[in-house]
Amino acid sequence: MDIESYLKKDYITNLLREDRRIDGRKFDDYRKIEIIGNYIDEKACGSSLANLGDTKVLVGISMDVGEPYPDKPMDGIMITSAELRPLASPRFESGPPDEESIEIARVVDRGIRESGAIETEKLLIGENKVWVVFIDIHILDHCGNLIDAAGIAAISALLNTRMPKYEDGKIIRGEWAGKLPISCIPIPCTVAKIADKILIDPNIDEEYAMDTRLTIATTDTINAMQKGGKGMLTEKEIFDAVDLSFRKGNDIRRLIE
Amino acid sequence: MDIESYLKKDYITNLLREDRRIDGRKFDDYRKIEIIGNYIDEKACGSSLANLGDTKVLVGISMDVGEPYPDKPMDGIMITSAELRPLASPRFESGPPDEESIEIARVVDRGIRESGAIETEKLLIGENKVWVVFIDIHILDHCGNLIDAAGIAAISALLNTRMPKYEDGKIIRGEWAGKLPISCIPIPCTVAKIADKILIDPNIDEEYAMDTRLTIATTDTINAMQKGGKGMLTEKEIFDAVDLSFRKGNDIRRLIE
Amino acid sequence: MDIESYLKKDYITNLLREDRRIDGRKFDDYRKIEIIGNYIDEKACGSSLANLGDTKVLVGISMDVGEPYPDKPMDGIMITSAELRPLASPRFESGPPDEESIEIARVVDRGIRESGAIETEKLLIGENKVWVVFIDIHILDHCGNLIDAAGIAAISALLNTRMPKYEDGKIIRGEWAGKLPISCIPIPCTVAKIADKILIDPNIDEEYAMDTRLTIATTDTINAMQKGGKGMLTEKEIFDAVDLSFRKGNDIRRLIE
Amino acid sequence: MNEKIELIKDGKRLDGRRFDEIRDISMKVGVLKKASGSAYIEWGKNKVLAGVYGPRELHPKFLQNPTRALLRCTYNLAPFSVDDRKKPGPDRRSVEISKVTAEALESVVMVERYPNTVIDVFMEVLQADAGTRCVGLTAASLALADAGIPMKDLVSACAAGKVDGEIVVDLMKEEDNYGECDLPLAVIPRKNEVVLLQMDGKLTREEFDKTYRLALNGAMKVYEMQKETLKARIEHIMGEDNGY
Amino acid sequence: MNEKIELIKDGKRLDGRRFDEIRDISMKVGVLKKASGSAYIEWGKNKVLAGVYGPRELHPKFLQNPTRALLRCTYNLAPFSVDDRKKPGPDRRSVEISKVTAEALESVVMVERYPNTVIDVFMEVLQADAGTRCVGLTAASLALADAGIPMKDLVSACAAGKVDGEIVVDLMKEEDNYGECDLPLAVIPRKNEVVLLQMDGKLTREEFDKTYRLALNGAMKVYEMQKETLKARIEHIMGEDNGY
Amino acid sequence: MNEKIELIKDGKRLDGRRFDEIRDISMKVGVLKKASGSAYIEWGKNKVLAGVYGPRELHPKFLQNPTRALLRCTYNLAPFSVDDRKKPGPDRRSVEISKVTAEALESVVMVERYPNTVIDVFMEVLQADAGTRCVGLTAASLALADAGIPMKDLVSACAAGKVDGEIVVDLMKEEDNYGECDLPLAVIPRKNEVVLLQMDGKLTREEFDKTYRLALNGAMKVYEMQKETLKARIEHIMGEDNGY
Repeated sequence: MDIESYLKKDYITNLLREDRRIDGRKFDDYRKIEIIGNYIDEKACGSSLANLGDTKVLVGISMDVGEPYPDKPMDGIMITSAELRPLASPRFESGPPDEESIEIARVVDRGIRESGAIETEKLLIGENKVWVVFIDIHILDHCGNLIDAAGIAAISALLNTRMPKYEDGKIIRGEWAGKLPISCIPIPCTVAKIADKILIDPNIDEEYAMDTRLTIATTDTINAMQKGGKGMLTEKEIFDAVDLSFRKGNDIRRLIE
Repeated sequence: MDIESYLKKDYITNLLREDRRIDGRKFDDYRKIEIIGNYIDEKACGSSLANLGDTKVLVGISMDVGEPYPDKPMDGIMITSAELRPLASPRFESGPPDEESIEIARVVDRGIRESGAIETEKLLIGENKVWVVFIDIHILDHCGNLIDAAGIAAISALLNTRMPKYEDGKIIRGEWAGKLPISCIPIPCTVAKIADKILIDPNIDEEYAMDTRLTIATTDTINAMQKGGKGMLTEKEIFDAVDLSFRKGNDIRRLIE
Repeated sequence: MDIESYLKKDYITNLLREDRRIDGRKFDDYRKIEIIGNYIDEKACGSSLANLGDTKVLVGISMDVGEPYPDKPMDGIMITSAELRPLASPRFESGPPDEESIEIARVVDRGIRESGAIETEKLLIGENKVWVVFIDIHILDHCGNLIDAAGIAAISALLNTRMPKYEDGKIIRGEWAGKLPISCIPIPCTVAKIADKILIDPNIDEEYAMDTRLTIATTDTINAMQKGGKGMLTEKEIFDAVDLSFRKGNDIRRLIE
Repeated sequence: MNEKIELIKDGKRLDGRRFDEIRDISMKVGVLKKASGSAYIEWGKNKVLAGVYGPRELHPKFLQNPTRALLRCTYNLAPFSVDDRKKPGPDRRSVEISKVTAEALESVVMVERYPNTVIDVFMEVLQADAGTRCVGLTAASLALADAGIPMKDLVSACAAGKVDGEIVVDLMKEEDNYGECDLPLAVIPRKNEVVLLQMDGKLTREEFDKTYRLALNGAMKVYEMQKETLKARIEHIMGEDNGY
Repeated sequence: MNEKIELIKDGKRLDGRRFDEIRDISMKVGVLKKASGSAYIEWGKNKVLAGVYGPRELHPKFLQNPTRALLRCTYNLAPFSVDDRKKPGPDRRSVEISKVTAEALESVVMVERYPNTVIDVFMEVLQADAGTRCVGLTAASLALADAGIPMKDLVSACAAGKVDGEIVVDLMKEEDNYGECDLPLAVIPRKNEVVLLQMDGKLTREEFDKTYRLALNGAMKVYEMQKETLKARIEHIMGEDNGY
Repeated sequence: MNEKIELIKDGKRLDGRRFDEIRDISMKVGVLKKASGSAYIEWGKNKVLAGVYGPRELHPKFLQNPTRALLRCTYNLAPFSVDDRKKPGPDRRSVEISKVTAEALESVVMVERYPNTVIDVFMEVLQADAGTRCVGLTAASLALADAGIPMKDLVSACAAGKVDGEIVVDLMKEEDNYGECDLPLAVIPRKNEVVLLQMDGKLTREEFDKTYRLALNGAMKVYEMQKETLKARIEHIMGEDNGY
């Protein structure tokens, strides 16, 4: 971390001691959320671009036919990947997924998978043949809180996903047969801890300054949690974060529906 | 680039201003071309060693049975790879193909593929089973103009390629059943631009000095073009190069036949 | 090599000139050999932990069903891999197998394979279906002579390997159907050459000091040999090593049975 | 070429275009916050985003050139940008396009002004429908301008090719798949010099002449749009300044 | 969840445990010769070995931090540690566990005392039966203590979850596979602060409360065993010293 | 060993050789322009090219040894050198052969004369028919001599083995595939010391003795040819000089 970052961290911390955030938001405010569905209208089965303030994450859904996992022979498969594209941040480099992109993909995946959002039991095609749903998270501009932006874009994209037509053992590209069955809308909500304050949707400056973060993905239950970063959390902070994530999850869900 | 290279570049450029090349050739002269067919006589299905002056490129052809591409279910497959073996130049290193070897392989591939030189429609074996033709370009001594040497070696090797015998769903190694069907002889021809002069078959010193190059692969038509290197080309230079490549292509084709 | 290593090397060499080893052993003594069979009792099909002094190597056997090699369609397959886990030595790093681990795996593999210890002809399941035996060598503490420790752990593990139950085209994990058929017990024995002395089972300090080594795996015949390291061996040294390896092989075989 | 598709009907192309008509194009610059410069182009069904970082220090040090900046390009197809999902990571086609794109841009960027540094240009194809290397290069040149990196001129690109025996400009996907030839071209418009030229297919000497000219015309139209886009951007920024 | 398995029967779990009962655990430290510190834990059917190297110089140099040591964790599943052989090399799950483990340990290790260095922590899962990240982290914290690296406290870990509708502590394999939720937790026991928390499954707000508390209790029991283990080790070493 | 092949018939081998007869060998040096030294050997159906670069500076720097040169060998099978195409890139067999080859050459090359440098030896197997590691090592030692790198002696190699119960020298492909044992050997001929020794198969103590001696004899014949080749090369160069 360079000098500028240190000074900014100091500045952010001092402001927070006076209960103020660097961009003027309240502790439980998200930045402006903008969702553009069907962004990749011609080629992808589903897609959505989510802007969280200046953070830009594009999720595209591809569908293919494959073999089911041996322990779930009647269920479709979902595979979530994330790429921190190098134009999104001066820190990112081309190359295979690093631990940061793996964490984003896995936390988003758990929220969707554990809530049962994709009705995988409806994705059986025939013996040993099921639909495979690829959720590809493409980070385009990294201005903080990638997990929430990715999670919001992912479930939005799934909601507009069309099933490709399948005939005589082949996918007919460009023709469609109904929508991907989705049962619920899991929303990840990330709180950051900075200077013993708990605040929501950290922007990139706040991320540099934060001690730790906790992401909680909810539907009507909790479906996934992930603490990230080096710091510690007290019990009270965790329980407060859980309450906050249920509340904000509801707000965002209304935006998407 | 070290001092020696700079001086040599200067020397080459000055000579060219007097319309002279460093090795005394005319602008439209190739170095001595020597082609040794069936170099890997016992193991490869086809092979050829091409010497372009001191440049040495060996191409071997292997054949295997595989699945056709879904969009061309009745056609055989060709796959071209190039390896800049590290003994060929102090600059080369062991490792996966870099952009230089990928470019060589792809330009040679396009010349052969687009001219329809390999009659892939005759390589169907049975349902979902076709011959796969591997063209492996092995660069052994890099003294300039690798693309032309590789392209000449590749088509020469294809011309002497034998089809392995195929019985009861298996390849019988060491036994043969006729020749690989080849319909025409595409020849790549590379011109270099140095000090606003257009010359053919640059040697390695001329490659260091050159601004840019243009490769054109021809049969009775143009089948592939590739500009390489940082410089610019005028319209006139491009059209002159096209004429030159048709003319030299014919000369070399006669050598091979 | 740092100063400490140089001094130790000197010390070891000088001792050997007086016919003494750094840890007081005779030239033809192994360190204490301890073998704990079935170490991974619940998950692996077979396993064994071998301690050679402070050297610790764990071998686990996994079995799966696969296709036979085309040239041996009726025989099961064995695949040997070695990982120098980074906790075993400050020199090891995470990553794909390097030449050191590849050599260990291949020498151990040759001793087992060439002696016919695994009766692969009894591992046919059905048409184009055979058992695949994975021998995974896990180096946990590197205090010298990894090849012998790995070879001893490997054959010990094979001796306690159970065959998984196989029904209706599927492996039933956790249920067993008899033992893996083993016909003989190949033992690798490594001699080191230091200061023109030939000694057995070099510890890690002796390995730093040694000129070269020779590993010989025996049953009632020689099944594998491997010279390693930069130095030279005379004919006499080689023949002495062969005799030694037969003798020590018998001693260790008795320990295992 | 197994299934025959009629690509030209009554003198018109599949999407109703004339032979010398390029697809609809819209361009934007300054679309990303983090990148030093950025551009976004929709060109037919293609959607391409370009971002630039640098000049910035180059690591490892032995790659540094004391006489000039390294210009590094990365062309990437998003997994969902094509009908059949593309596995992430560079393939041989992407590596080749990245190479010829970098070589094309080197002709205009004043790399000698920034010794020892690297200028990174990233092209993200979000939706692909033939001609993406031309779209990517056009966007990259806008993003470099947006980043304020000194250039002698813009680079403008367009393809032409042969379809059902006719020479046409700016091939769309079906024309590229089932056509007889594709020739992408990029020029420095003010000097009319060529910085990128590739071709595959079958063209006689005469057809090549015609194809080349159609591609050049297309690139010139693209150049006009690029200038418009940058002009609008500058006016927008100036407008913002006046607001202070 | 395709085959139904009855995980709770007559108020007991498959292996006879009560809902709040952790599996049998045995711990040892100083088990490796080469490593600076090491620990071995058998926890139910899990067998995990941890080894520590460092603080040692960090290469390449540009990774060095002049204000602190880098703490690097590597979690690895042996190929034979699971029913179906695991291909060697890190997968995405291992990378994630390595990351959250390193973050958990950074809270207690006094990294600022060793600028420019790296402390490497390796966790080798030799046999896996659910909960391995908790076992690995617990062993890693013992190995760090064994290496004499200054720490504010140990880190102690345990999971809890939901199985057949009941909240239970320390899930074994079958409970993990067929249960409804798993929540691994790691704490700094003396300050009662959380350094690792993950969860997947379905829990209501009230169930979360209960699950959290069961995991915390488990971790506290683990902490007592860790202290016992280190105490025994010190007494053993002291005993050896007296022997001189 | 599934299909039985009769490898010895009427006391002769498949290709008519006696048990102690090596295959036809031809050697050339100075065959490449760019390499510092090079050699090409045809040995039976084997065709192997070797090239040497160096001593040259070694990067990255931390690999440099201030007391000696690093000798690095790379053995590579061309894709078309074997019946079934070999995928490009090193496999485990190539890595092992590269290792034992480097160790064999280190015994003769005076590496201590070139501290901090690397000497790179590349062996390209263009056609393979058993015994390629012996051919490669023999060629590598010629290429080093051709490069003018000081050596104590050449390295000469040959294999022997057991085929249909008979001990024979220099196995060809069929003998290697269907035989009972293969033992490659490399020596420093003048000192009669062994620098490479590998073996796999089944040999009694007495058979080993006989196999070893046959391989040694083969290597000595190879040594004579190596000396001839270098002598001819020197005369050729001297002759050229006289031409001035």
